[in-house]
Amino acid sequence: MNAFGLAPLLLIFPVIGVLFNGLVGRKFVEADREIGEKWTGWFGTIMAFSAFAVAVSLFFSLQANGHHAEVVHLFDWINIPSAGFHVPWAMRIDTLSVTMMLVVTGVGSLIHIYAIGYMHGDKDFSRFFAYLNLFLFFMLILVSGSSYLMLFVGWEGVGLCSFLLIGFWFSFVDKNGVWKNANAARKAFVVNRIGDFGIVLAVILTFWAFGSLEFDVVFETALEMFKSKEPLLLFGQEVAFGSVVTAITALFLLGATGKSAQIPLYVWLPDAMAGPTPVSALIHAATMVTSGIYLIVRSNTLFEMARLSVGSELLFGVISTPDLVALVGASTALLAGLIAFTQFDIKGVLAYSTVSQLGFMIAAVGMGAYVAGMFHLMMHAFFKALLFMSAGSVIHGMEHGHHHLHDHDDDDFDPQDMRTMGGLRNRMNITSVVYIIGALALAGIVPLAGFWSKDEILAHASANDGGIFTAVYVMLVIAAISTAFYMGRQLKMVFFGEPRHAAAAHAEESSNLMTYPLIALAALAIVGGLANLPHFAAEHGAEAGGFSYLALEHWLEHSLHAFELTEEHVLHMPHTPIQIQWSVAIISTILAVGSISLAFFVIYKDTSKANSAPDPLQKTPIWWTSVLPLNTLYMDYFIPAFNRMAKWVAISLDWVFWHDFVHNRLVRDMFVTFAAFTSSVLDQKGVDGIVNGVASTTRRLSGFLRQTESGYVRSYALSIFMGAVLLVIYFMFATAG
Amino acid sequence: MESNQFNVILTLLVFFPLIGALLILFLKQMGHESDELVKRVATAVSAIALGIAVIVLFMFDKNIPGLQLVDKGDWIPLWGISYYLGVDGLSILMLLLTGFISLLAIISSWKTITEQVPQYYAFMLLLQAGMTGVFLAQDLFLFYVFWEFTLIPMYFLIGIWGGQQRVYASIKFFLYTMAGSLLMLLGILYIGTTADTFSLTALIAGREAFADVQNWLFLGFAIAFAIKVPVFPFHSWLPDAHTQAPTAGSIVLAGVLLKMGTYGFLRFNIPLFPQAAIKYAPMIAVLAIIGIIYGAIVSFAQTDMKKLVAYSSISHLGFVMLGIFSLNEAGIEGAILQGVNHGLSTGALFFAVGLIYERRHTREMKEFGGIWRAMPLYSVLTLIVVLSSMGLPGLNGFVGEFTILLGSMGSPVLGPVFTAFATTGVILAAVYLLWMFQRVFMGPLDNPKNMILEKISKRELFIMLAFLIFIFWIGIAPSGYFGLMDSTVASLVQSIGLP
Amino acid sequence: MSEITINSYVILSTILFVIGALGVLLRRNAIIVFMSIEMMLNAANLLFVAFSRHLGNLDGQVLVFFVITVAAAEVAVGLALIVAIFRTKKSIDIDTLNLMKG
Amino acid sequence: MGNSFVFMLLAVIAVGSAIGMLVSRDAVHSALFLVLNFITIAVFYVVLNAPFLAMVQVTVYAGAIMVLFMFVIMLLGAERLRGMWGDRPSELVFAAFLGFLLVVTFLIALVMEGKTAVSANMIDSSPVALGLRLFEGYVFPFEVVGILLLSAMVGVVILTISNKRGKNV
Repeated sequence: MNAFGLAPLLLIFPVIGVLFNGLVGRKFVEADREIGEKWTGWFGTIMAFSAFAVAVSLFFSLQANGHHAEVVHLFDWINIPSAGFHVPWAMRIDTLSVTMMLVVTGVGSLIHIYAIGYMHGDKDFSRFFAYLNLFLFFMLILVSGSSYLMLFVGWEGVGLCSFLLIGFWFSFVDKNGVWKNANAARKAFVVNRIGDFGIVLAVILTFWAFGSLEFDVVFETALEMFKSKEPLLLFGQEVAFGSVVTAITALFLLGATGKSAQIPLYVWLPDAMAGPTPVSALIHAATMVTSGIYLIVRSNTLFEMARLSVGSELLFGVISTPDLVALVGASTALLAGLIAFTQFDIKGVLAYSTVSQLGFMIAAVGMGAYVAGMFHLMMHAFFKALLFMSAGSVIHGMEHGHHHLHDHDDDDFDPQDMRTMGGLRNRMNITSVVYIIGALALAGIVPLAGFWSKDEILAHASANDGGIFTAVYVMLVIAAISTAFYMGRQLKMVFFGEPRHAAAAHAEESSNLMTYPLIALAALAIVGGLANLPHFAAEHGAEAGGFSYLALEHWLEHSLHAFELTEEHVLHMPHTPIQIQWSVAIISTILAVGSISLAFFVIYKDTSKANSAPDPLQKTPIWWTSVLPLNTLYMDYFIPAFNRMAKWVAISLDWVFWHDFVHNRLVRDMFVTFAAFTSSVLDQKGVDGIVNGVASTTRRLSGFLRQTESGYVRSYALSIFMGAVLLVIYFMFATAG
Repeated sequence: MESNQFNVILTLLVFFPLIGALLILFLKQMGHESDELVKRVATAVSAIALGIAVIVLFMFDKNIPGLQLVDKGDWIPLWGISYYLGVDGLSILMLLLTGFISLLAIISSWKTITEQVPQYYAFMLLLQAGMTGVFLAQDLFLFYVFWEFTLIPMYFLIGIWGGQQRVYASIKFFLYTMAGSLLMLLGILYIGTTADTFSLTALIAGREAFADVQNWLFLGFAIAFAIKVPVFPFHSWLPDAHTQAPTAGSIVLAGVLLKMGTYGFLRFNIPLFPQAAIKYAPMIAVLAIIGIIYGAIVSFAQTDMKKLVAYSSISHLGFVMLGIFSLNEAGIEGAILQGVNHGLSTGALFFAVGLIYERRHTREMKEFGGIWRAMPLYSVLTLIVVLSSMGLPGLNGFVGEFTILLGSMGSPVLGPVFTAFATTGVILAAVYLLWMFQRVFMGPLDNPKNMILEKISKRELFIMLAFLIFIFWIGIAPSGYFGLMDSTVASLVQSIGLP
Repeated sequence: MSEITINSYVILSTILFVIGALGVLLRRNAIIVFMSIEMMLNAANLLFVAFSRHLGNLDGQVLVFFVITVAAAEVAVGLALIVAIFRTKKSIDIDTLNLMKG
Repeated sequence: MGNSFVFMLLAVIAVGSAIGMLVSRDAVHSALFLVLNFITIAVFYVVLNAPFLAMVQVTVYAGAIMVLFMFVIMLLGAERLRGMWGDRPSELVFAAFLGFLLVVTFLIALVMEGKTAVSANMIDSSPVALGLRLFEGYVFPFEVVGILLLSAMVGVVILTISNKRGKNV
């Protein structure tokens, strides 16, 4: 069966959802809240599921098609014949994009269901679902676009949706009078735009270097140029091919650091948690933030070519871009993992954890372990979405508990603060179970999903010698330990021990609409690892006992051209071990279990303390990571400096100097002075000697002339007559003489 | 001399609004004091003029690079001045934009203008006629006449129906632009007397005749156009004119009048003085980039919404200038389209600001906040316009900006460094536009005056939707627009003679 | 007395013309101003006819014919104007018509 | 070009009646002086071999136009508007001076010309000849004048038509 013709439906379903919820949804909800919420919520959800169904059908079509990529042309977009620039709207259906589609629509659908329960009672219920569907639409454009420009459309579109969804509760003002949600939304957009700066330049450079933006053409042209080893004629001068590829990939990296929240642009993601929790789960954990990884995986050919650049073609002459990618990823993983220690906000921990895990993925793709990166991306989508939504469920429970209290004497109550929680496993059974599953998966405990994917990345780092691999390996291991530690800390603080606040004692389990998706995701988090199990035995049989090992690896190979090149021995990629590295696996498991235990039984042993008690770690250097990072630098120094600069330019330079002084004072006054001088010389009998400029001169002149304007017709006639007589006299004697 | 040709459609296009203006004044003279009738007549006349422009579009053959539908006859044969109208790929979009923006501007003033109504609409129609003439004139002298003619109605529109400091703003606008165009007049007279003709096609064919002084001539024309655009540092009249003009005046000013400057560069500077254009291109591109960044930074620090939008024009037109002086197909086509985009986006932004100004009689951003709660539909529409102005892919602004950036990087006279600096404008656009959007539309609805705002009316909705249709259309399927200008631009670029 | 030449007619018509002009310039009664204008026209007509005779050419007479026609039209309109002015101003003193006063 | 005695006689009457018109305090008197003046000029036309024009002069000017004048004077009661001379003596002096200057200029010009012009022979100036001349060379102006008359007629009607409220003189 070939269902590629259905591909446009993938985009059409979400659009229908947007239109329905955006145009008429509000009326439904306003007419009858209960029924209206059902209609709008389920309509959006069904559209998401329909898109998922299309993605599944595309999956099977690809299977049937022998995994050959298919490009579905929709219609022309930008077409400038004389410049040779042609970009259509077209969808590229290959194994990579279908993988992303399945993750996006699958996890997205579950989150839609969850959101029906979570957003219950919100006055902008339908608007929320319109945004969610809009997000799906743009995310699907991002992953299915057949060219870099279409990818960029999705890239910016999801940024927009992120802005809208973070700012969903834009009216919210915190107790300091700060517009927290609105500010976070704007911050996210602007920081992402810094990344987009890189993407735009990279895309344009790609066009001029390779003459097209279609993935197929770009990679093929690049390959030919790479093989010919001749310099490129670009912008009127010869440029080494390696330099061009290095520049393009470096700019792509800048874009990826923005969208995937890496150093130095990760600062927006923690703030983004101000948005509703389903948004945090969908956009800021499972899908949108992984688009940076998708971009790099998609451009794997270019990155691998850049890895082979030598000498001056390297970035700053020192390091190749994939190596830089790996280092950025690893250091982000480490730094964010440490910052997560210091968070008290239940979503704050998860936010930094997300940054850290994205670092893992970026490090993986930087090392050339593209499949491992994608594998971790999928697994992370499962368990992080699970964790966020469970956290949302906890927050809901805490709010319920708070409402049950009759004395609202503590207005400062924050339902997200872990210090007010404790012992919730007794009040919220399902949530606590799925949360623990998710946390263990994240921590990398056998045999949950996170173990397999993280282990593959670590194995890759350890199996290749030299260069940056050792450094990356060390950093990632420490990051993995810290992951286990902060998740242990969180579990202990939230679910175990005694309630530290009356609200926690009265917390309630959430509705089925919220818990069922959690259970589904928990199941995925348990068995997800099967998607890419490594070989346990030494022999390399692809099939063993009817179960295919390394399924994802074989599946994605068809889209990763760098692998094809490896086979032709053009490129020399670092190899990924396809059988389990027992040493790495055992060490990381021991460390993970150990650090969870450390958090659980040693450092946070005594959790019955009052919620104002300081954290035991507060005196250790680890704590300082929270004040060190870039956010402070940006927020306290860079942005105020920019504001001051802008004010100075606008007020002093442009208005006071250029507008008022130069134009209104200098130019005008010089003219007036000139005119005044002229008039005082011409007008010796001037009343005051110096007269104020041409205006008053004109006025006096006109005052004089005005006296001749008696308004009497006869006076005018007299003037005319005088003129006539004079003319006659002139002609008489001029002609006669 | 070329032979005379008669094709009355373009003449009709120019003079139809003029007849409409006379009709309105005649109605007033006849004592029909009813403003309703005047509004209807003005709207109908403008709509018919737009209809004629659309007919021109259908008669237009996009495969012909040269002038089409030419209407040509002697005017002052003694000095080689002719009445010479024609349309080609450079002007066809501008014609449609003029008709479209003028019509919407007229509709947008139905409720806002209550005093001296007949004169107001007469001036609007005169302005439309003048602008159409500017885009059609193919004779330097005729062009100059139309060029100056547009100043007069705009002067009165600002000076009579403007804000508090309207007299100051209108005089500044008038003198500033007038001073610039005097240099152009000198250039025109020099060229015309040297070559004994003012016909543009003849002059381009014989441009070698004044090749030795073309640097001076280029500067004379360039300053006139640069003031109109405005290119940094000639922008000082713009914030005054925009903040003081009535809403419809701002829409037309930003939508069409500024495009006359960029159009002038394309129509005259580049084909007449190609060597000078190549020589000065990097300098102008630097000014354009300064304009992009400077305009954005200054916008960011504004507290008055309309002033913010006005300064953003400087930034956006910087992109247009950059595209023009890329001197290649992508850059110039992007610049023309971006001109249209700026007309639509900024026109719509001015309309949106005017809409809320009508309700609150203030434009200070600190007076607002949480408008989304009070006027949800209006806010969503404005958001789309803001996004289009920011260059969100899928909307019109992106197509233009991207094409310009593409052109500037591949340009034989510019290069990647220019592109890199210009692209920072994309970041800054997000900074200042989102700042405005956040201050006005997001946040809590805590000012009691904002809680009782009247919802958007059907007429206002119509205008916004009219803008949005094109914002989406150009964003999603701009090929047709590029197709209209492609052959003309290709031949223009070829005539520059760069490798 | 010698034969009268064209010169005499020139002088005569000039005198008539000047008298008419003085009437226009000095009288305030709008009707008399109009009569003076007619006088000036007649002076011109006289000269036309005189030259027509002098040059042996009928064109001068044709022109007089036109002048008379135009004068008739002018008088009709002018008098109508006077009537209209009188209605509003209750006067035909042209010095009361000084709205143009600067 | 006529007998000098006849010329002098007619010239005196013409100038005298003109001055009479100028100085009369009563508009009716002025009008009558003007009629006299017109008739004198009609006689001049006869002398100058333009009998048809003389007839036109009498019927149109002395007849139609002057009747119109009288009619308006009677209608407005303007004959009572006496003493309407300008109240600015300087203007009077200046205008008189200018008039004098004009006359003197012509005199000087004629004197400087010096030659005594010889007149051409009499030509046929019958209405037939005049009409032929008119329609040979002046068809277009003739049409224009026709339109002018028509529009003057319309204009007069518009100007004098009483407005809706029936405000009448």
